[in-house]
Amino acid sequence: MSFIKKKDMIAMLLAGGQGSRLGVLTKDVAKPAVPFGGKYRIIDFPLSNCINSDIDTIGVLTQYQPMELNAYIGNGQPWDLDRMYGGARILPPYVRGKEGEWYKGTANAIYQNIPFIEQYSPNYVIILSGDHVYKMNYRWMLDQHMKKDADCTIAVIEVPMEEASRFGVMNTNENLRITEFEEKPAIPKSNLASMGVYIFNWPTLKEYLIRDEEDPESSKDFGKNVIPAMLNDNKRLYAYKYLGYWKDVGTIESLWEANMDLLKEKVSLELYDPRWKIYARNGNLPPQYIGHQARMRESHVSEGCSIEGTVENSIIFPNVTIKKGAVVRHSVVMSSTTVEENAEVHYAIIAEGVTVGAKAEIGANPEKDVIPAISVVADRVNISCGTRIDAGTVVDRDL
Amino acid sequence: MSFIKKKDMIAMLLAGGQGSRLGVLTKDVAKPAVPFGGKYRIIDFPLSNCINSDIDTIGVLTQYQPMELNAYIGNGQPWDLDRMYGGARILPPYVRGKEGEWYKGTANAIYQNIPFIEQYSPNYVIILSGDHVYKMNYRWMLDQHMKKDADCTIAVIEVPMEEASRFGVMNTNENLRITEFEEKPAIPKSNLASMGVYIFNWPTLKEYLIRDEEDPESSKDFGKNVIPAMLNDNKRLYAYKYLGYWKDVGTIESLWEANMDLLKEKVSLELYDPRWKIYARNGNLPPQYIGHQARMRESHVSEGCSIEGTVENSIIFPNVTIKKGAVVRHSVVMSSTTVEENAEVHYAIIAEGVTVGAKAEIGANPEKDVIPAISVVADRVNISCGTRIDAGTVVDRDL
Amino acid sequence: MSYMGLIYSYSDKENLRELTSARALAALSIGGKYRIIDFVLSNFVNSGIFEVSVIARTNYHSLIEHLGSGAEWDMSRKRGGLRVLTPFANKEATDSAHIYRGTIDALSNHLHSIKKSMADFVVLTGSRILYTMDYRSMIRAHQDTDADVTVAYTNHMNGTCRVPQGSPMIRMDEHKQIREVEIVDEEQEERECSWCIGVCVIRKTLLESLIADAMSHQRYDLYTDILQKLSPALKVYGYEYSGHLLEISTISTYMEANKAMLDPEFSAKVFQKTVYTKVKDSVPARYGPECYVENSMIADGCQIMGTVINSVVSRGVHIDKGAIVKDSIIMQDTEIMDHARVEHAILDKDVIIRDGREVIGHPSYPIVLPKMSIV
Amino acid sequence: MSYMGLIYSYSDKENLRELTSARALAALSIGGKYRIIDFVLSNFVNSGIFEVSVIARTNYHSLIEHLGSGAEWDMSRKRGGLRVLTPFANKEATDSAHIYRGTIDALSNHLHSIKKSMADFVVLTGSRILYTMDYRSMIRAHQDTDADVTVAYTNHMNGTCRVPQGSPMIRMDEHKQIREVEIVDEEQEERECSWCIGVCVIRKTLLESLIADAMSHQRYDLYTDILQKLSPALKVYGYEYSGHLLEISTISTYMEANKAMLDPEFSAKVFQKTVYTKVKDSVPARYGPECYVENSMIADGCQIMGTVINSVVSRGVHIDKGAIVKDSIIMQDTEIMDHARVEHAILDKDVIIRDGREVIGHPSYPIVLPKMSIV
Repeated sequence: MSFIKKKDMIAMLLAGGQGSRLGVLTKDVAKPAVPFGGKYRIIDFPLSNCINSDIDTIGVLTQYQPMELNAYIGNGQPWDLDRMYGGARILPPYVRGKEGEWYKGTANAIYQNIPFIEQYSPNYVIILSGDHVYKMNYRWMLDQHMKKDADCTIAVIEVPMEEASRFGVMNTNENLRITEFEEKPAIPKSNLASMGVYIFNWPTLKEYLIRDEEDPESSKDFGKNVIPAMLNDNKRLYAYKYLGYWKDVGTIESLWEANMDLLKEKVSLELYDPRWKIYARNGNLPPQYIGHQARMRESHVSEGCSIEGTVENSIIFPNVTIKKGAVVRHSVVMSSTTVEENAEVHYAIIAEGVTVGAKAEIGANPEKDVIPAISVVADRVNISCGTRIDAGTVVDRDL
Repeated sequence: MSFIKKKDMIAMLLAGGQGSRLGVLTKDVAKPAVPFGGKYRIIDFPLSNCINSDIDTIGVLTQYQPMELNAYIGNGQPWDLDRMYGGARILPPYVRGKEGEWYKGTANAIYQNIPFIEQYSPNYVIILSGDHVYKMNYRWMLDQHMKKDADCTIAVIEVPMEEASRFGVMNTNENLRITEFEEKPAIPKSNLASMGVYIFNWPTLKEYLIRDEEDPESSKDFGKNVIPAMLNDNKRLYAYKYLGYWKDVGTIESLWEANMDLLKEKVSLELYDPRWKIYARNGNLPPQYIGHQARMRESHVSEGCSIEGTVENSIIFPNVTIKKGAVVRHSVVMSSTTVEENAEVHYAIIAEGVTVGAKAEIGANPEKDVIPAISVVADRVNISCGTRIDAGTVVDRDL
Repeated sequence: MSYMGLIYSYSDKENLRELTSARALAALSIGGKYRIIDFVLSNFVNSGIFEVSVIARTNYHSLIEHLGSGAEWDMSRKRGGLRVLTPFANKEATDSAHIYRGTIDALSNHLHSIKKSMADFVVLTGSRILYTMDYRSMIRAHQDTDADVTVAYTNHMNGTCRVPQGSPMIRMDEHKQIREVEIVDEEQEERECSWCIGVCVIRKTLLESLIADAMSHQRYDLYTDILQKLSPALKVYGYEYSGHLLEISTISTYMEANKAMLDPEFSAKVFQKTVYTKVKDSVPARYGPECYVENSMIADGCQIMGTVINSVVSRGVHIDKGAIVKDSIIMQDTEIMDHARVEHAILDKDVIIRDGREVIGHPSYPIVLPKMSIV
Repeated sequence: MSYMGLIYSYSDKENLRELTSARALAALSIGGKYRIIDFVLSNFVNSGIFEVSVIARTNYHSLIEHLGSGAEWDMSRKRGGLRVLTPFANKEATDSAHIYRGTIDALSNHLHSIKKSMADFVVLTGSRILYTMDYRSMIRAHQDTDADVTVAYTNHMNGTCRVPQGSPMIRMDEHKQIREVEIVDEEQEERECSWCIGVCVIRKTLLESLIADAMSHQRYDLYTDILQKLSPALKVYGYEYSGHLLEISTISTYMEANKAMLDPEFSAKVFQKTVYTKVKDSVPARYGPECYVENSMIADGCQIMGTVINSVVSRGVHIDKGAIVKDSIIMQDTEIMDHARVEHAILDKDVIIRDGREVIGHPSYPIVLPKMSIV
């Protein structure tokens, strides 16, 4: 007797990324668990996209530092993914036979979880990564996939031609059929960059995964091995053009920028959409309190904050305290951080649980429209009173 | 900001057992997933004991064939363990640092999950195994633990002196304080056998786990290493005498026996107790249908069954079909099996999804009170029409 | 496209005596372990529709109790999910049966809640006639014909030509557009007749405006006031349902419906798709050394020590030694003690029949013992 | 030992005008993102009690809507969990406020449900007076004194000697056994007075027999009919609560309670333990380029473009450019358009104040605008 039901399409979310270019921000957490946008984490985006696209079964493949993600995703309830059948399921690698095997690459990660996928006998599997901030209706992509009778559909986004060489680039014919896939080509022939979102017909994918696994030469990667092998066999691969906001928040600069994007008058990533909510686990905090001498300007502030100072052009996460005379400008301040009296924070990302001591100064406060290098203060660091931290400095221990 | 709440006591359930003495019954599933008692699996007992003892946070440590257990436990809802905070959480081993590590022993399994436990900062941790069938209020054990101001309390059961050498044996003083622990002693000094249920003060356990992990000589096992080390340090270890029904269903014979125990007039393991329900995942099947020529005798039959033949002294799992003229006696028939017309099954365990062809005969039908060797038919095996299978045979492929 | 379900948990056309005097029709036990609403709700679950509102009228306690958080139907959700809509207390109703003046009036009472939903289409269903349908096919037909309203109809009742009382009979043109609606209050035999099984699909925005419009014109009933009167103005199409049906409006049809499930062939149709219900975590049924069971449905948690013939026995029922139960429906947790005898009877929940007592009805008039009766 | 909670979601002693005409007191918005019942329910959650029944009287729609499956309070459970007990429709009540003749009568209406619980002790609480209490300590005191009933009392209201109207005043002996209960219908200032905050603990079996007994003697109220009259016969003990209190029975105390939360020190007490509420998944509050905010509580999902001073602003409120909100409570999803002005007012849900309009009350008599008003 099986306790599992058939699903039309299930998602496999590759959430194992170390996100090493984010430095101290991913010292203790995987990249998908990095906070973003005042109350979210990066993984909230693909998870919310799934549930909003009516995909209710998601295998979350973890590897690096899974405990934080595990606790964050929990029973999946915040994303409405606490389902009797399906829901969000954490899938770390496990022992098969006598010896254990770790995920060797993206394709191997899915290969190792074939039994998980088979339980739901899906027609389609969508492969997602937990590294990007975007809102996307995967159903529309599936619609095209079905219409084109494709074996695999790859979501692509147009990037400036000069940047295309940083991506996996699709060369397509006029029907969007992919004729060639080049991983980071020196001279790109197209500006359609892969978003790392793939829909496969499951039986086809399974066959290729098994074949790829048997190939000792393969690096077990979708982009490097599976996709080229399918192209080689003349399978029907199509590109799906995505037109919305999409950002790889893989560096300190891009993470800061993506946060600042939310503050623009004409917001490129609208989080306030009742038909496409981005869900996040909630901290059960009271509303924010804005005190007698606070000065608020073009900022987003979350629950549980207590603001007595000045906040301008900043994203303030929950439970942050900004005391009298303190100034926070053009910055991202993560949960439970305290900025003491008369301290100043400019153009910085301050991680969780930091204390910025009284009169300390972080980052530069340059002329308008000149963006200095972004300063970073790591989790739970204490900056003592009066300390000065230059623009672009990364602080990973108490100062 | 943490999304986890403090818990007084959490449980760690060692569900990694291969149960190799159960042979073909554990070919594809871990021992805790073995079906028992008409609608349960072995793991339902410790899980239900936990929730009935008001322990709502359970780390389930899997290793061998976790997918079936994973699907079975799912979101924990059937055991009321779908909690916002805590609940049942599957914990396979995971990558830390550069290289992965598998669980090396029971103590190492808990050691690897120290961060999981620490999230809840519990005062007490109860270690359970997924191998036994019993009903026990762990709160009563905790009460004694607290009263005795113990560092560790070990649940024990009195076994016949001649059998004691098969167990870990506790030698205690008159106050139940453990003076000596002997793993399978040749000449036991006491008949108090360890049930493999331990309550530890978490800070103490953590300290010993870390110390044990550092010892290259250690086999990282509770019985062999951690408990002796604590005794050696003169820590306060107490035995807790459990008086109820407890059975290690680790062999074909004991599994069959434990099932038959349920059929006795004076049931030793009462499953029908509204204050201490044993929960199980439910298959959403209609009530059983008993046909025009059925003959029912001293049996337990589950939902979705269709019985047209004779069922005597047997445990019939859900969705079993027993056709006209077929006879099932002194047997355990697991889910979705079909016994065709005029087939006979005596003293057997028939696993899931088996077809016993018409007029086939399995096992012997001896004089009353003589129990022959138990026959076993493995999962999804087809026994063709008229085949005869002797008592005690294990069938693991189509015949 | 997203869909929501609306279930009427009551019917004006039922007379089930004591069985529905203290509970909604939808909360009535059927088939040994189910409540009527389980079949309707499971249709939604199996059609992938997880936003369902249940319209309650009176005595909705057992309904609310049964549905709980909706988790058993996987409808304990943030988006959509299951909700029970109870009538507003300020409805000026004199007696409880007239809280709503008709099916549309009931909707107008909950218009606010309907409006809040993000669904595009609504599937409306009653709970007096049970069927197994994938609403997605019906919605597809609705979209293909570009209909305003699509109404499910059938041409026969499990092969017979019985038309249950009060079921609207329809006449359609060759494109299945409905041209006429006729409502006959009495049950009848009618050859070559299409009649509605109480299911319809409509775009939510249209439903909302129909409700507003109907209320201002004092049209309170969907079939008589809207479909019948407005079918010339609206594009109303029929959608054929040709599967099995269970109709429950009288004690005898209720008895029939339960007994129908004893036929393995019919039962296979009823349970071809999973039917979800509240899980009770009871133990497997236990059969004693001297029991005799023939052609009966026995639910989990029962203890059968006596004789059961041609009966449907719900969860947790005890039938003690020497007791005989024939041609009866025994609801949850009832106990029939030693040597008692029950024939042609419907025993509600928690009834006790003491040692040796007899409760014997007639096939044409089964005895009904209300909840917690002690004989 | 296991415990259950019973919450009265209404109060006979409140007059909150339009605010509670269409919703239960317990469903009233408070503190920007909460409903009154959140504070009471969170007491249970934080005391590890996950079996709670909420006694509803009338207008329980918004209450049921808010509570949903109980999942937000981690009370969506098979064992215990959260349930709303609605009055049986066959109660012979002429007007809705008299559906129950008293607190005990309300319990007797739900005796069946209370009996079904496996809990040993019951914690009863109202929702007119809010407090933060770990019920486990009170239960421990109850067991230590071997009391029949234990009643929580206080000697002061946040340091003042105000006794809210209708709060029973008690006199105890040196062992804290209650010797006398006095009920004064009007609010008063009373030095050295102990008065009940509406919480009591009682063994469930005793409660059940008290209910049965009280009904046959036509005693309908817990404090006046049972504790007052029976305190000689029963062992009734007091349990001191000395923490903060919020009392909500009039518009002005409601205003006060909200404003009290603007004091960071008081607010720290109110939120010392987690208060759970329904999660709305709104975005962080957004502050515009020309806003001015002073001494105010702002909830998630708000857009503040104008000025907010000394006010409590609930989730999803828009305060547009040039608008001014002072000394007011603004409930969920209300919009104050450009250059509008709101002072000393309570704006219920979904209110719209159009461009430039003014709604100005007086500190002694704040204006109340009901749900969905448009000015």
